[in-house]
Order: sequence, then structure tokens, then C-alpha cells
Amino acid sequence: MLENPGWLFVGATLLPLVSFLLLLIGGRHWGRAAGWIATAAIGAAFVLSLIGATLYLPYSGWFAHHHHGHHHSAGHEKHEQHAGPAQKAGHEHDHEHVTLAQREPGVPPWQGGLIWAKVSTGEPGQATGLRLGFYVDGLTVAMFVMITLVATLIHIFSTGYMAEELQDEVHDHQAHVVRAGRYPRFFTYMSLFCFSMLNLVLADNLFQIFISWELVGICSYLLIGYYYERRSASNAANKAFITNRVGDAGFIIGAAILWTYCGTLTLPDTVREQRNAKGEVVRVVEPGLFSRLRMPATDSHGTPLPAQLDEYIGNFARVEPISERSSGDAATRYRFSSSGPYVLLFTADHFHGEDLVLDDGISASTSPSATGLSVMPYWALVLAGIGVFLGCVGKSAQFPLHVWLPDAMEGPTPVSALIHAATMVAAGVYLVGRAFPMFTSEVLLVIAYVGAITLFVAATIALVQTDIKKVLAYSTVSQLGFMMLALGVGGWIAGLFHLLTHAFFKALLFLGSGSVIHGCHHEQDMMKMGGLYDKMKITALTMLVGVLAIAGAPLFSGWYSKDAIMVSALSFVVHYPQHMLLFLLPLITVAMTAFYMFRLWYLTFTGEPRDEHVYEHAHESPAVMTVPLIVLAFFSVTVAWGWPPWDAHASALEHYLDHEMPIYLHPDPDNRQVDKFLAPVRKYAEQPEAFPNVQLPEPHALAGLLALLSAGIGFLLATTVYYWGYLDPEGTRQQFASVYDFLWEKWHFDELYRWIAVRPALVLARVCRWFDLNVIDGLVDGSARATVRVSQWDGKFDLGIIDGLVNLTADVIYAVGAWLRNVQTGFLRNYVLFLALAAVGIFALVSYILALVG
Amino acid sequence: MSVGDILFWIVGLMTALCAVMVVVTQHIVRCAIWLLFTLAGTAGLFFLLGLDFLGATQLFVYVGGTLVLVIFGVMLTATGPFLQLRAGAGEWAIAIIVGLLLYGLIALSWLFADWSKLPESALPDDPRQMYHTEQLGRALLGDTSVQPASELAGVPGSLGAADKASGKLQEPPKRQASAFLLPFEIVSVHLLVVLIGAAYLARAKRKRVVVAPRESL
Amino acid sequence: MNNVGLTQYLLIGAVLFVSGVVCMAIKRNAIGVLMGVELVLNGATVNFAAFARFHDAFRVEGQIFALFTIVLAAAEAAIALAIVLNFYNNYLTVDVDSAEELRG
Amino acid sequence: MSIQLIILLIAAIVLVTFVALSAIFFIWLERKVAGRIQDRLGPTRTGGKFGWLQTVADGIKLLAKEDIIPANADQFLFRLGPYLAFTGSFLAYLALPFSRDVVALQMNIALFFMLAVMATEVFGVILAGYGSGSKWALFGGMREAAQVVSYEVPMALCVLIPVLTAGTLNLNVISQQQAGLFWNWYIFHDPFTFLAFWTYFTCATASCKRAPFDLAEAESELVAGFHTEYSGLRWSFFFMAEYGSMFAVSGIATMLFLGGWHTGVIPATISEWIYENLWPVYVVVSVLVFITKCWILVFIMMWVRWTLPRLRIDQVMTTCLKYLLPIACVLLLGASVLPLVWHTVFPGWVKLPFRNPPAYPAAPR
Repeated sequence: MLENPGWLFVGATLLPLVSFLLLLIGGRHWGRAAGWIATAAIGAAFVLSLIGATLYLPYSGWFAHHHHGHHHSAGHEKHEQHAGPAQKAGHEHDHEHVTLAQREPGVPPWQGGLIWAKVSTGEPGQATGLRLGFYVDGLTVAMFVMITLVATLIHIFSTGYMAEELQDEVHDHQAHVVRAGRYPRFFTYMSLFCFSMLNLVLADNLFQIFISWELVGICSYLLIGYYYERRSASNAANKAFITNRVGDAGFIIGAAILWTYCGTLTLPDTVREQRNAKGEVVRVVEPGLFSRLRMPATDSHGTPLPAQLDEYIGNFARVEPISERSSGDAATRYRFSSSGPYVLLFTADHFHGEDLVLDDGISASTSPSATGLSVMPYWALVLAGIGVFLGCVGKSAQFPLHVWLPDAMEGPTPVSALIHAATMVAAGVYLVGRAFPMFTSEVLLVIAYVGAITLFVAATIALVQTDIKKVLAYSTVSQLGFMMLALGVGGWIAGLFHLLTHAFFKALLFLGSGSVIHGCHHEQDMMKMGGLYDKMKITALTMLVGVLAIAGAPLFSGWYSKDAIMVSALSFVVHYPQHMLLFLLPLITVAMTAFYMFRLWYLTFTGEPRDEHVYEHAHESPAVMTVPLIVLAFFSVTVAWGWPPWDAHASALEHYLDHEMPIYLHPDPDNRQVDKFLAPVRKYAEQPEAFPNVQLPEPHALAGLLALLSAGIGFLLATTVYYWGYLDPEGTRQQFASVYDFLWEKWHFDELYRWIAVRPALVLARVCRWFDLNVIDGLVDGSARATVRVSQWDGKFDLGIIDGLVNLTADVIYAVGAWLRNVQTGFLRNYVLFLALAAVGIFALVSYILALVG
Repeated sequence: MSVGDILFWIVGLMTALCAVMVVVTQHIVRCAIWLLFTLAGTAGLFFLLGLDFLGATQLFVYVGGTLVLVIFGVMLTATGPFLQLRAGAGEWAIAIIVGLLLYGLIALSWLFADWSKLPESALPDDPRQMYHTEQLGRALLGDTSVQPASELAGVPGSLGAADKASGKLQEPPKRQASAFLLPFEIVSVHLLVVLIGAAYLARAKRKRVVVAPRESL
Repeated sequence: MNNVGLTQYLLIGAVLFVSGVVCMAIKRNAIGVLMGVELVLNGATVNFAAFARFHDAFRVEGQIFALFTIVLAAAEAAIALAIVLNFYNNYLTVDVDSAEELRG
Repeated sequence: MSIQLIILLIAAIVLVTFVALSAIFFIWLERKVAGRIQDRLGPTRTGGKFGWLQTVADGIKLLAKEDIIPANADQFLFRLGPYLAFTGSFLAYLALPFSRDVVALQMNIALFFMLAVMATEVFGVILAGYGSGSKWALFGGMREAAQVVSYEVPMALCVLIPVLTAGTLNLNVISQQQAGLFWNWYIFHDPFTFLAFWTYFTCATASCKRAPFDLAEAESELVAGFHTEYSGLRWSFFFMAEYGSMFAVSGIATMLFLGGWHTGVIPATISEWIYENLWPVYVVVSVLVFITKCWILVFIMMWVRWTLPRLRIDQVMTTCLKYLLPIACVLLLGASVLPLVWHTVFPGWVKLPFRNPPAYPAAPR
């Protein structure tokens, strides 16, 4: 098994599934044991992923760099370790017996899988099918460790938090019902949730991801609606589900487009085992989406592509048809042009570099008929990208579809923690990161702007929320916005880095709030709390750690990741000044983040208790809940540390990710495949000295400084208002009543949607109903009446003629029978006589026949 | 015309006559007596054929058992009017005609039958040299070696008999010999069933007298 | 037919058989019918015995079938009598013509 | 064939005479026994001191009696009855060997034949009972029918037990197997045969309707049972039949259990020698021995009759169906299992002589 340690992760994925099945079958009788089973499963998964990670590290080249000291000089060994997928594809065909391990020293080919639905379109490069496979690279490993660790802690926490569900009668004070406890059911769902998320991370193709995607969706539905007796809970569940459907529609449209044009949904290159002509098993590299969409550096025979194509290598090879004949026709000849309406797809198994260039006076042109390559419209590619991103928007609650996340707070707090920290919302960001190479520049801009808007809007709303969990929810939305923004501006590392760190401190915060709520007997309104510090010290302190981390206080994990984001944004803005907002909005939001987080902490733990009742009954939570808090707190501080810790850019995790970056983002001079749109950004971010004409200080220093500054402002503001009490929040509220209401109403998003989505839907429904009642039913009734008429006639015919015949037959038979009755005298002796007669007859007959015969 | 033949003619005609008497007699009890003579006569025929065991069985089971039962039944049910239940003359006529027809056909077929198709056999003059019960018993117990092969096999015999020297089984005979163990068992089980069935059918239907409980004082 | 052989015995058997059939046909007394049955069976037995004697092939089979016939006849008689008694209990008569529910 | 027939005829005549004489003797004996048991003398006058000729006188009287047939009797059946009864009991003697190969009809299945024939005796009684047209007689006949038919079953079973041991139905052979000293007799062969003997004897007594099983002629209830209406010669035929069958069943018992015509004191070798060299002596002696044994059994029957009270009919049936029948079954089972078990359980112990039947039959001499 260990010659392909990817199976470790498969195992880690399947463990929760097993526990899910177990609990599904017998869980309801096991009570507390159910919790332990689920926890054990996910814990074991964590252990497995840890082993897998340790096995992976040697591959990642991160050690090498780490001993190397400063990370800039790591660039050189980087790129040969990171020969791109297309190159892999290229190298494959001339020497086929090369084993996976030899093939790629840098990236571990920890992959495997099978095609469970064979789909053969017959065209070259499209003879693939729906795949069930796994592909483990650095990102997967990191996600696995993070998810399993956080999930394990949350499970442990839940065993304490959900304890009251163990009793036979649970009084639901919000739904005013008495119901049976659902402790095992909770863990059943949790296990399924974990399985889905892990499978999502493990998958190597969009379709499998989509399946897990939907599984995650249904799990969130089940868990948010866990207290389904409460109307609000069931509504929230529906809202989450439906909102996600919108996104998923986009997702599947995008996937469909890709499938149609590229003939595969597999993201990375996969290796198939085939029998060649000699009948021996050889490994063939099946080019994945990326290496089909982006032009490789070499053709499929390993010879480098001609120099005229340099500007297209590693990018989408846009072409325009030369001849005016019907475009898209295979025989058409195309000319490369940076604004061409088509994209060349490298789906062919074999193509020669020189075929791409025809020296008939045209700079560079090709005809698919010659190369066996195919083309797809550029707009379709953009649409696909936006579609997939729409899916991510839905899952990670980005700007238009963010409304479901706050309502999702109706679920039990550990669920919120899991959704917000490790699983669901992370999925969106993860997918953007995973599918990054397939996004065109337009899509990236969309991502960036969506992220920017989201983070700003969510932060503003978070400012005024009083429900402790709602605040955290909006903070999550805003943080996700940060990540999206980072990814959009090419800060691939920054986005995922923040995803990882955020997972820890957000889990910490949620569990902390959960502990508070638990301690206050399900009181969630911060206005009723206050002064809880001396009641629950551990919770308070650990939450303080979380607050500091999210606010981006130095030496806390949030600091490093947020810095990275700001750097990416800054360098992007420097290169594309027209998108200045993409830096300003996050900058302001950092301040707001610090503000509302500290507001939350002050309101909860400091000052005078504002509700005696709550205060008296408040108590510290049991160890099962506090221990995870402490563990998470520890990680929230140290997860991003590197050496030296005070260097914001020495974070080990960041550099680890640095080595997992897609090839197209490496700004090295000799990397031909670099992305033309983002390369300068990355380059500037990493080697500002290469841009002498930019009149700005070194971006890291500048971005870090500004971020810290604004965070400090936010912190001071919060402290003055809610701790020292110099400013009276009430007064402020009256002053800016309109703004306050606007924020309190969450920018009226719900009303908006009610107007533009719900109401029209209802109206439409009414129209349909009317249509149904009058037209459809009218038709149906009409046909029914017609049928009645016809059948009346038919009936007459039936009665008259058919039955007439039948009855006639019957009567005849009856008559015959009545006549034959006389034979049946019922006298035993007559029967005997008949028997004897028959015997005589037969006897005579037989003897007569025999006589005839001879 | 040997003594045996004379005896045969005497016994045989007596039997036939008694059989006819059974038919023509109206009085049921006398019918029974004629039947008794018929059966006894049949037994006599068997003895003449040298089938002592068969004859004895006929006497023991039929005459001594079955017929007693029949007469028992007669006496149980023979109250005045039923002694003389007459059939109509028409029925008589039809029955007799049919009977004669049947007999004629059978007799003709017997007379014109050609038995040469049956395997030839040298029959010893004294029939009693030919059979003894041991053979019969062995055959009933399924020993396929005792009997010559025949068409009228009851159940196909399992295998040829084992020769004593080497415990090897010999080749089964060409024409499958018959073993009667299975029919024997079936018949015995059948008898048991009949026993129970008869007991069930003939049991007297008694009315159960329900004694009303006396109410306590 | 000076010399007695198979045929003579078969003829006697035939007499028994036919008279049994006729007996069944014309006896109105249930037990009379039963006697007819016995006669028929005897006819068959005689045939078996005759074959057993006069043909080597049936030496054993003939006897054994005759034995089975006798035994089964006994069984049949027992059942038949039981039926007759039941019949008598129900109808207070043994006239088989009074049992005619099966008349068409 | 014809010679055999002639032998048969002679034997028949001899046997008839024998049965008649023995009947006469038994009637006399019965009277004496009854008298002695009832502390009387019995017949003393007729024909000397012991009233030898008493029965003869009775016979003459019977012959002289008027032959009465009741008015509402069924003539035919009424006449038929006694003859049937006598025929039944008499035919049994055909197969009963009085000594080695001294038998009217050499039969392979003599025993079975005897039982079968005696089974037909009951018809006489039944017909008599029915034909007399009197309810006493009818009752008697019915009882007889019921009793005999039921007692035949355990009797046959008991008979089977020594047959199992002997392995043949041929009385000649069976008795020959018990030659020699008396422990060769089958009654002493094994516990089952020992018990079987007594069971058989009980059933036999019942089957020839002797007291305490003489329900067919229960003076106290039915005037004289089935022969209420009879008189004269027909009546005496019934008696001949009864005594005849008594002797016959005793004969069977002797043959099966009591070593047949063997004295039981002369070793087999000696008797064989006698048989080889002076056959007439052997025959005479053995016939006498046999008859004596039978007479003793008959005497025992009388003894029982005059000692025990009569049972009720239901008691009779109970005795048969609830006691004798199960006992007989158990004995039969045991007797059939014993030879299988014996040699395996007691290897090298006393070898029970489980014989195989000799090749059939020793040609008649």
C-alpha cells in the first residue's frame, strides 16, 4: 500500500463513511457510544492524514528550502521540481515504461482511481469517462490535516455540548415542544459531513467533487435543520439548501461546458495503465483539464514549442479563424491572436510543435485538422469559469449568495463551527484554489471583486449584530471574502494560507461561543451577557486568543495570512491601478474586523453583567469542551509560525504552500509557462527590486504596516467604546440611526431577494396554478368528457353485440350442459355401468384396430 | 385328464358359479355366503396352482379378516327392508347385457391370445418343487438375485448380487430384475393409514352433554 | 381344452371379474357393491396367480402382485365399510341410490 | 400325483375318525374334570366304573333327536352353519404333522395354512347365529365375530415368534429343530418365546371360544349363544368343531413351543438312530408323545374353564386389544432384535441356536 501512500488518505476518507454507516444502522440504540464511534473514526482519520503528511514532506522540497534559509533563493530548485502537468504529458509518450516515481521527483504522483462510467465520444483525447479517483498533492495534504484535526476537536467538543440530547425527553424552549433526544443522529450527520468534505478534497475530477459538493450541501441541510421543530431552523435549512442550489446550478453548467469541449473533468494529469501493441502494460498519461486548456511548453514529443508562441505558452492559446468559413469547423485554419474568439485545446495524444506554426507569411497559425487539436469558444471558457466560481460563491457564501450563512447559526454550535471553519465554506475557497489554472483573467477579476464586496458588506453588517453567533457568522463571510479576493488577485498562496489559519481560529471562536452559550443556557444575545470573564476564564482567554488571531495581531496566525493577502492585493493594485478598490476595501475591513471582534469579546466577558439571571446561572463548561478550546487556541497561535516568528514572511506553512503553487504562477525568468496576467503581480510581490520604475516602498513592509495600522485603529475604537466606555454606543446608534438600521437589516438583502426572487416566484407559481387549473385541467376534463362519450357508445356496443355473442355462446353451452345433466344420474351403479360400457367400447375398438393392423 | 385337472374343473366351476350366485342373490347375507365360497374357491385355485402361501393368505386375510368385516357390516346395517333391495328389471337387463359383452370380449381375447411372446420356461410337473416362501420373502425384502428377470418389474432392482468371494458387485442382469422392498414398505404404510382412516370414519358421533354449573348458595 | 393351462385359469378369473362388475352395477345395497369390488379384485388376483404359475418370468412377481392385491383389498374393505357405516349413520339406510347429491 | 391324492384321501378318513373320537373322549374328559373340580364324581355309571361310554350314549341320543328348524330361521344358513364350523376346524388337521413326515399334506407353510383355515371356522358360528333368527343367537354370533377377529391378531403375532427363531413355517422342520433334550424346545429358547407361549395359549383359548372367553355361548346371558336353536346332530357338529379346534391349537402350541413329537428326554442322536433303523417304533412313540402333549394342553384348557369365571364382552375386548396385542408386539420386536444383538453383546458366550431353514423339503417318505 505504501508504494502509493495516497491510499492512506483514501482510508482517512472512508473511515467517517464507515462510522456513518454503523451509526445509520444501529446508532439510535447506542447513546453516548455513538458519539465516541464518530469521534474515534475522525480521530483515526486525523492520525492517518498525519502519517500521510509526514510521508509527503520529503517530496514537497520544503525541507530543502527550509534549510536553505531565505525563501527567495528557493525559486531555482522550485521550477524543475514543478515541471507543469503539460510537460509531464509531453514526456510521457517517448519513454512509456518510466515509473511514476521516476517521472516526477518533485510532485508525488499519489493518485489512483477508476473510470466507473465509460464515455467514449470517439474523438481523440476524449475517450474518457466519469472517474472515481484521488489525487494527493501538497494542498490536499494540508487540507486533510486541517480538516481532520479541527473536525476531531469539534467532535470531542460536541460529545460534551450535545450531552443533553442523551435524555429521553428534551425540552426545546424555542419550539416549545418536548421531543426525544437525537444524540446519535447528530453524530451520524457529522460523520457523513466529514466524509463528504474529505472526499471533496481528495477528488481528482470535477464530477466527483460535485458529488461530494452535493453531499456537503445535504449534510448542512440536515444539521442546520437539526432542531427542525423550530420554524426558524427549518427555514434556515431550506434557505441554505436553496441558495446553494443556485450556486450548484452554475457549477454543473460550468462542468458541462468543460466536459463538452475538453472531454474530461479530471483536473490534474492522471496515469492510465494500458496494453500497448506488444501487449505489455504501459502507463499512459491522460492529460487533465489544466494541461488541455493551457498551452504546454513542449509538444507531445518533448520538443519545445517554437519561440513565436512564447506569449501563449502556459496561457489559453487564443486563436481567430483566418478563412471566413463557418468558424469552429475542424478544417478551418486559425491564427493566434491575444484577443481571438477561440481557445485552442490540447486534447490530442500526439501533436507536433511545428504543426502549430505554418510559415505561409502568417506569424503563427494552425489548423486543427493538421494537429488533431480542437478549439472552444473563449466566451464558453469564461462562462465555465464563472459557473464553477458561482458554485464556490454558493458554498462559501460570497456576496450575492451570502445570506444563508448567518441563518445557518440555527444549527447546533459545533455544526456552525464545522461549517464555518473546516468543511462547507472552506470547500468553495478550496475549489477556487484547486481549479485555479482554468480561470481566465476575466473570471479572476470577478472573483476578486466578489470577494472584495463580500468582505466589506459582511464586515459592516457584523458591526452591529448583537447575537454572538451572528457576529461570528458575518466575520466568517468577511474572512472568506478575504480569501476569495486573495485568490482573485493571484494570491493563491495567501488565499489558501488564510483558509488554513482561519480554520483554526474560527473553529476556536465558534467553539468558544458555543461554550459561552452552553454556559448561559442557550442565551445568544450579547446584550444579555457581560462580565462573564470571572465565570468562565478558560473560555474567555481562549476566545481572546481567537479574537487576536482574527484581528491580525502580530505573532498570531491571522497576522501572517492576512499580511500575505494584503501583499497580494497591494501588488495587484500596483500593476492594475484601475482596480484600486481591491486594496482599499480590505484595508478598511481589517479595521472593522478588529473592531467587531473586540466588541464581541468586551460585550461578552467584560463590564457589568447586563442580565442577572443569565449571569447567575453561567458556569464554565466541562473539560471535554474546554480542552479542545485550549488545543485550538494553541494552534491558532502557532500554526503559521516559522523561523524567525517575528518575520511576517517566514511562515513555514506559507512556504510549504509556496511549493504547491500551480506552475503558471511561478514568476521565475526561465519558467515559460508563467501566466501573463498574474505573473507580474507575483513577480512584484516576490522580487520588487525587479520593478525599478515603481515608486513604492517594498510591498511587504507597506502592506503589513497598513494592515497593522488599521487593525490597531479598529482595536482602539472598540476598546474606547466598549471597554473604557468613553463613547456611548447608544448615542452613536441614535446619531446614525438610518445607517444603523440599514446595517441591522443586513443591507436589506433578504428584502431584496424577497422582492426579486421570492415574490416573483410566488406570482409565477400563482400564474402556473391558474394555468394548471384552467388550461391543463380544462384539457384533461375535456378529454375525460370525450372519453365518457366514447365509452358510452362503446358500452352500448359492448352490451349489445359483444355480450350478445358471449351470452349466446353461454346459453348454447348451458343448454347442452342441461341436456348432459341427465347422464349424471348420481347413481353409483350407473357410473359403474358406464365404466363397463366404456371398457367394452375401448376393448372392442382396440381389438378391431389390431385386427385391421394384422 | 389328470386328477389335478379334475380338481381344477370342480373348484374352478364352483368358484365361477358362486361368483354368479353373488350377483343374482337378492338377500344380502346370502350374498356374503356366496362371496365366502367364491373366495374360498379362489384360495383352492391357488392351492391347485401350488401357490400355498398365496392361498393361505387369501384364506387368512380375505376370508378370515375381510369377509368377517363385511358380514359384520351386513349385520350392523341389515335391518329388515335393506335385506332385499332389488334393482329394476331394466337395470338387470342392461347390466347382464353389458356383463356378457365384457366377458365375451375378455374371453375372446384370452382365447386368441398368443403367449409365445412370453419367455419360454420349463415348468416342473410338481408345482411345489417350484416355489417356496423363502424366495417370496427374499423378493419382498428386495433381494434382486432370487427372481428371474421380467417385464413386470415392480421397482428397478438396485444392483446385481455381490459374489461372496470378492465383495465386488456383479454386473446387473441385462433385463432389470425387480425388487419389492419399496412396494412392500409402501403397502405397510398404506395399511397403517387405512387403519387410522377407518377408525376415524367409523367412530361413533357422540353428543357431549354439558352439565350446567350449579350456582353456589 | 383337454389340458388345463393358463387360459382356463384366466377364463375363471374373467368370470369373477365380470360378475364383480355386474354386481357393482346392480346391487343397491352399499355392502353389495363392496362385495362386487372384492370379486373384481379376486379376478385380478387369479390372473396374477395363473401367470405366476404358468410363466417362469412372473414366478415371483405374479405372487407378489397377488399378495399386494389381497392386502390392498383388505385395506379397501376396511375403509369401504367405515364409509358404509358413516353412510348408514347419516342416511339411516344402505341404499346407495339414496346418495345422489351428485346428480347433475 | 394321483398316489398323493389317494394318500390324501386315506389321511382324511383317518383324521375324521380321529377328530370324532377325540371329541368323544374330550366330552367325557370334560365332564370328569368338571366333576372333579366341582368336587363331584362326574359320569360314573355308563360303561363301567368311569362312565367310559357316557359320550357314546349321548351321541346316540343326539342322533335320535328330532331335527328342529325354527320357523323364522333362514333354512339355508341354518343348515350351513355347523358344517362350515366343522370344516374349518377339520381342515386344519390336513397340515398338522403327528410325527416326522407323518402328515396328510406336506406343506411348506403348514403353520400359516392351519391358522388361515381355522380363521374360517368363525363363519359357521356367525351364520348359525344369524340364521337361527333368534336374538340370543344373533348376539352370540356377533360376539363371536368380534372376539375371534380381534384375537386372531395377537395369536398370529405370538406364532410368529418361534417362527422367527426357526426360520421356517414348515411344522415338520420346526419340530425337527427341537429334537433332543427338552432344553432344545423353543419355549426355553429365550425369554421372548417363553412369554410368547403363554400369550399364545391365552389367545388360542379365546379363539376357540373356551371359557373364560366363551362369550358366544354365555348360558347366563344368552341362553346358549349361537347354538341356542340347534339340536341333534348339527349341535354335535359344533361340539366336534370346538374340540377339534382345541386340539388343533394345542397341536400348534406343541409344535412351536413344546418340541413337537419329541420326548425331550431322549438325545437327538438316539432318536435319529431309531428313526433310521426302526422307523415304525419311532412313529408310534412319537405320535403318542405328540398326542399326549396336546391332550395335556387341552386338559389345561378345561381346567381353566372350570376354574375361572367368565369375563364380560367389554373385558374380553379390553384384554385383547389393550393387553395381549401390545404384549405380543413387544415380544415380537424383542424376538426379532435379540438375535441381532446377542452375538455382538455376548461374544463367545452361550451360542443361541438361531438356525437357518434347511433346504426345502425333505421328500415325503
